[in-house]
Amino acid sequence: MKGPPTTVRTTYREALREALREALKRDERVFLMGEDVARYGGSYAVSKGLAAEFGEERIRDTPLSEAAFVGAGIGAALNGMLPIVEVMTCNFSLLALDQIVNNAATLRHMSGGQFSVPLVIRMATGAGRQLAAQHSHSFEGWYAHVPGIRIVTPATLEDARGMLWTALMDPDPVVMFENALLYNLEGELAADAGAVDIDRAAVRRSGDAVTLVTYGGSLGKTLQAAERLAADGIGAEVIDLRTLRPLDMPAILASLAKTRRAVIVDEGWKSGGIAAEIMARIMEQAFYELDAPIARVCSAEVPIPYPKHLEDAAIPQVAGIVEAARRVVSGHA
Amino acid sequence: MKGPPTTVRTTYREALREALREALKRDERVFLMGEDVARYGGSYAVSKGLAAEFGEERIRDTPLSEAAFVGAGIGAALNGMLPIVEVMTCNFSLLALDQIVNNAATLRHMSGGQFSVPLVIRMATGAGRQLAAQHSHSFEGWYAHVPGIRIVTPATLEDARGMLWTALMDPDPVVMFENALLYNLEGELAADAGAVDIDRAAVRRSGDAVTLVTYGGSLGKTLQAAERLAADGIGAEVIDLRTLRPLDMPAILASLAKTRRAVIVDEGWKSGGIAAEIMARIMEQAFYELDAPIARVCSAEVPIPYPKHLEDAAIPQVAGIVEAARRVVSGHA
Amino acid sequence: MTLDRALALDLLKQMLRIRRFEEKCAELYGAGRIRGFLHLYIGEEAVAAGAMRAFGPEDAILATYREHGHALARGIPASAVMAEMYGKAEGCSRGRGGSMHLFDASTRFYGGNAIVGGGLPLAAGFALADKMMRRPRVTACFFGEGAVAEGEFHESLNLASLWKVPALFLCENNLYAMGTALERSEADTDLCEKARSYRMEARSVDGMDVVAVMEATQSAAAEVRAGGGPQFIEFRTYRFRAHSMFDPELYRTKAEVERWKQHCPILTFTARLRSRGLLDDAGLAKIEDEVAAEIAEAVAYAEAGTWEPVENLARDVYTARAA
Amino acid sequence: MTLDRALALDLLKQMLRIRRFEEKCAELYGAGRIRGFLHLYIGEEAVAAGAMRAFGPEDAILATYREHGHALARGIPASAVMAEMYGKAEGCSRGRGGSMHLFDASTRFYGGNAIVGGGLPLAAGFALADKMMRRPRVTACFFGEGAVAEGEFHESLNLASLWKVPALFLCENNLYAMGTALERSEADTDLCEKARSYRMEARSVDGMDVVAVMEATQSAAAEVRAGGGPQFIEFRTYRFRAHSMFDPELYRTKAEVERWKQHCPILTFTARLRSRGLLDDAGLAKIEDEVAAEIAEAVAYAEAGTWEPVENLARDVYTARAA
Ligand SMILES: Cc1ncc(C[n+]2csc(CCOP(=O)(O)OP(=O)(O)O)c2C)c(N)n1
Ligand SMILES: Cc1ncc(C[n+]2csc(CCOP(=O)(O)OP(=O)(O)O)c2C)c(N)n1
Ligand SMILES: [Mg+2]
Ligand SMILES: [Mg+2]
Repeated sequence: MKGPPTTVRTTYREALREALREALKRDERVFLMGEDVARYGGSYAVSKGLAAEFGEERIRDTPLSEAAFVGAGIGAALNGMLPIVEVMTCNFSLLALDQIVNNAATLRHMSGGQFSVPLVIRMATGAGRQLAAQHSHSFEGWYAHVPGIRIVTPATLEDARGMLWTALMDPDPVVMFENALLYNLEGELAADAGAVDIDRAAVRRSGDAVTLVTYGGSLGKTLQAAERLAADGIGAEVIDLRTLRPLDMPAILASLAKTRRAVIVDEGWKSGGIAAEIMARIMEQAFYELDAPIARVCSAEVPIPYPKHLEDAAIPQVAGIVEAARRVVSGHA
Repeated sequence: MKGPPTTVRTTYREALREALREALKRDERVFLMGEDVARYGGSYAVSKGLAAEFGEERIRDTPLSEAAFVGAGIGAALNGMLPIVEVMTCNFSLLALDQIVNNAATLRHMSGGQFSVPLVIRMATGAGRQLAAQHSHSFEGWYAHVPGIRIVTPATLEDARGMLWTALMDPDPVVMFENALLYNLEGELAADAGAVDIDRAAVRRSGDAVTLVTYGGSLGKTLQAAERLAADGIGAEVIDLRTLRPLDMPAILASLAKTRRAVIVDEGWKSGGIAAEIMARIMEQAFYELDAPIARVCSAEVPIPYPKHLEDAAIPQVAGIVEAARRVVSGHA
Repeated sequence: MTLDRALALDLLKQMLRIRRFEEKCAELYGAGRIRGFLHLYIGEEAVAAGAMRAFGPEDAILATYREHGHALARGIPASAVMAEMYGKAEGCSRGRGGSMHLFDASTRFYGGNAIVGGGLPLAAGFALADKMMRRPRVTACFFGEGAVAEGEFHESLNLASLWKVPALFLCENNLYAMGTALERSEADTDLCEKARSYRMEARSVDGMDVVAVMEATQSAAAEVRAGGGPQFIEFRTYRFRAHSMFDPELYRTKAEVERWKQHCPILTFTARLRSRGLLDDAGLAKIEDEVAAEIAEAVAYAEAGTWEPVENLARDVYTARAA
Repeated sequence: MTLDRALALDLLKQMLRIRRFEEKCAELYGAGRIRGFLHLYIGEEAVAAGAMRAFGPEDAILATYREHGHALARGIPASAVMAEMYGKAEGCSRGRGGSMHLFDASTRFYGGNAIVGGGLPLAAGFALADKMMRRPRVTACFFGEGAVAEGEFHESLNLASLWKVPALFLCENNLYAMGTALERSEADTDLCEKARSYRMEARSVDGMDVVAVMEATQSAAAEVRAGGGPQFIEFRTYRFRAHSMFDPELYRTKAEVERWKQHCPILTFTARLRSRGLLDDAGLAKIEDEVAAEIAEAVAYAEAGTWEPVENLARDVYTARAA
């Protein structure tokens, strides 16, 4: 007799930690390295307790040297390991970008397919905590420009729990962006939650009037916007991209076939962000099905300022999403 | 009595050198630094002879340390100089990206407008010389994502000669991308050529059937494509963006108002490149004026391979531009 | 060494200004008036207070995200710093920067950099500019020992030394980079050795002794100013508080912290001044009162400050051009 | 030191293979069969030929864009290397990489990196993996002295030494990085000093003496393999040719080049072997003939090679997944 599925109350942070723990247990080739992942417990406390459990060999504190330890992760992956490298935030990952773009992303192709780099790089992303310009970038959409890497953006407890293992089993480098505002996200998660696919977008809410495409830290705001729209009788379908590279265009197009209208919500700076790419692809693949131009709600083109009112104004908010959706819905072809 | 304007035969490389020479002469705060700019004469021979003329204090060879010498350029600019920093190619500029994004682009805003960074960073970009994956990136469109910097892409002798001074006089950091295939470009240049604006796009050829938007190394190919299209009776208007950030949207929209169709040609990787941004803006600003979806001709999403036939296949070519334009012209709304 | 009384009292006062200012900040953080990251300098005051004596108004100062002390010692009004902590438009960075990004053109204080090591290349460039323009200035660049592992540190020291530019690299070795102890981040913990591998003059100083800090920095700065090329100073110090307000301090023992607190630069200097008869209870109370008044005023100023209008969000991303 | 004849002749042959291979490459470049960048190793053959002796098949090798010599010495067939120079599908990187990106899984040759310093972090990671998996392997990382100024060099050496991983850092000091002489890029030109500032064993070796190179590398590799932590070797060498085929060589005098040519590793070693009676004209001719035959075969193989179909352009950007 099968009872109802059991769930446990957990947080995004704990789900990530469970995923790390599972990976470390399942495969001896797995290890985690990064600044302050061991003794400090992780700057966002994601890896808290893991050093005690797995030892400081496998939960490895690194010196402040992003290029070297990300590069070392690439080297270790080439040499048979399954490293998880934590870069504290994506702001600092620019120091390692040479390694990511010129090595991790290209080695397979340059070598004619002889080598793969089964590496996962985790980094926090996003604004919203008043950390100002140098700690508030959202670079996931920018990284999605680079062929040879996969970009995943867990937005739910399931994905925080399940994407890591799938990413590790992927023979190619995967960069996982964790929006820092999500770490405290709390909710119910299936007790037996495990690996999830990282290929497909997910419909997080159904609707037929407009498609709201988003991911990561903006998913919650977008769902709230959909609620408000519903109150006005506008049925918004919310798509969580989950993976920014490669994009799951079939999922977007399927929704568009129904709604014929869309808004893209993305915390990156507007110009040249992932929203632009999605708009371009829709233009290429579904122009004639559109009833109105696609709109986007992105971050303002400023280094994120410190004060709350300016920071709030700089990044996507529920009201802005609602307004954009209304505009799109009232537009016509 | 005013005679006909005198021109001189020159090259893109010499025009750049003349621009450097003029700047060095005009203002003692100007200096050039970068790897091998002095003794070697510049890896693309742009600065050849300048060390002899201006001394190795002002034409300054740097060690291989992109982060430090780009950062030093930022510091020197903050401290009253007008530095021109040469990064040999944009591939290596990833090593300096932290300095460019986290410092050059943000200092003004973070300081509440107290400081500006009147720095020009020059770098070679582009594929086409069989230099393979780590030497063939086109990052100008990618850089254009970042607020706080300007991106210029001289494609003509006039612009090679004239953009530098304007960029130097701009109080904000300007990154200038020189497509390496252009250095040998030869032609006539007005003997009194000097500074040019860096705000506006230029119509390089008029036409009313389709707008071809491009910049930098792809301008020549796009003009050739326009020739071929003309032979078929298709009048293509060619817009040279000149500046990728900020984009001159009025120029694009003015052309589109006439042609109602467009193709964007861009040597960056397709996903999330500058072409996507232009398509997104057109979607936002001129959706209802379009007679057909905008198309783009970009680089294939691969680390550029070494052999000529694969490299050619990876980057935009005349035939591909012609084909895209034909498709767009035969499309309908 | 004999110590001029006025100077001594001023050194003490500077340290107290920083200490009390930050204690107030911690309180205001708890009250939600200050947000984001807040990295306290408490315990390390002797470094900023002592070192800053070596620089004149024409010199340039660069610091890190743990820079309240440097900003105050440099002479940015406490009110402008506090207003910045609040994010008010009256702040020294117009509220845009907050705790980690204090800037002030008038005192040539160039931040406030939250990328570890990120200020070092800038410092090399500042000093290069001075050298090229033949200006007898020094650029002072403060950073933590954690930055020594970053490539930007090495590239910058090499560049500065190769070009013999007038930069002074001031390393605040408080033994930890967040939770990572120096011996767990450097294969060789002798930081001066690294500077010397770039042929750079290097010395190590007790960073808890404000006079030692001052003298070492003055002597180094004089040599740098005279054209002797860049120098490096390691200040051995300790932070008494957590790395930031989020740090559970799992990586060090309470006992270790207590041990270091015995060397509190303010306590030890106060004792020294007392023992030399340069300070008594009344004298100390007077200084504390002045400091308290200054800080109260700073808080009032910040509280009374205004919020930048939201319409100005995109201001100062680019320099406004004449139309 | 006594020199085993077979070993000696093989060392000579390895150097000659590299020299003649590259002379042929230069010729083929002139003829347009090889394109892009071509960085010749001529003059530096003793380093790759000597050092590679220290490594077994289980070890990993990383090199730079000037890596034809290392690839050949490591045992990648000359035919596969030449086909790669042509960009043919039969090349050791399937033609994708060309001269700067030679790779070969079967000999654990991991490139071929055209970013100066870019291979060093990888090497630290390779060695870390071996250490964690308790495999008695060594990772050998070759790089030029120009890389020493890059931050990635410093971060990697620190990491490797801090973690005591079995990596061997092999610095080919040919005195120039493109046109920049070492003394114009390093404040302190003593490269071993830098390694020592990470508590890394370091030695400097005559890179024109193939036996000295071999012995130093073998001894260092043995210590590294035994768990003694990473080591650093500086090979003092010189490139006889231009940096690449585009270099007008304005930065050094012909006389300097000629002086160094007197130390040509092949000439001097040949003379040494002759003087010891280990080699005569016939012996040398035999080696030259074998080498010539190998290279002729390599060229024929490359010429007969095929072009990867254009439809395969996007292949191997990602690993093909089972459907
Ligand atoms: C490049 C970079 N990596 C990581 C961080 C996160 N971080 C902020 S402070 C810090 C520790 C720095 O330690 P140290 O340089 O010793 O300065 P201290 O905080 O001790 O004053 C770290 C890891 C950062 N800000 N920048
Ligand atoms: C990061 C980076 N910057 C610049 C270059 C351009 N470049 C290629 S080789 C070279 C010189 C390298 O000198 P060295 O390390 O001494 O090696 P060598 O060529 O002498 O073998 C330069 C500057 C590059 N490839 N990578
Ligand atoms: Mg510290
Ligand atoms: Mg060299």
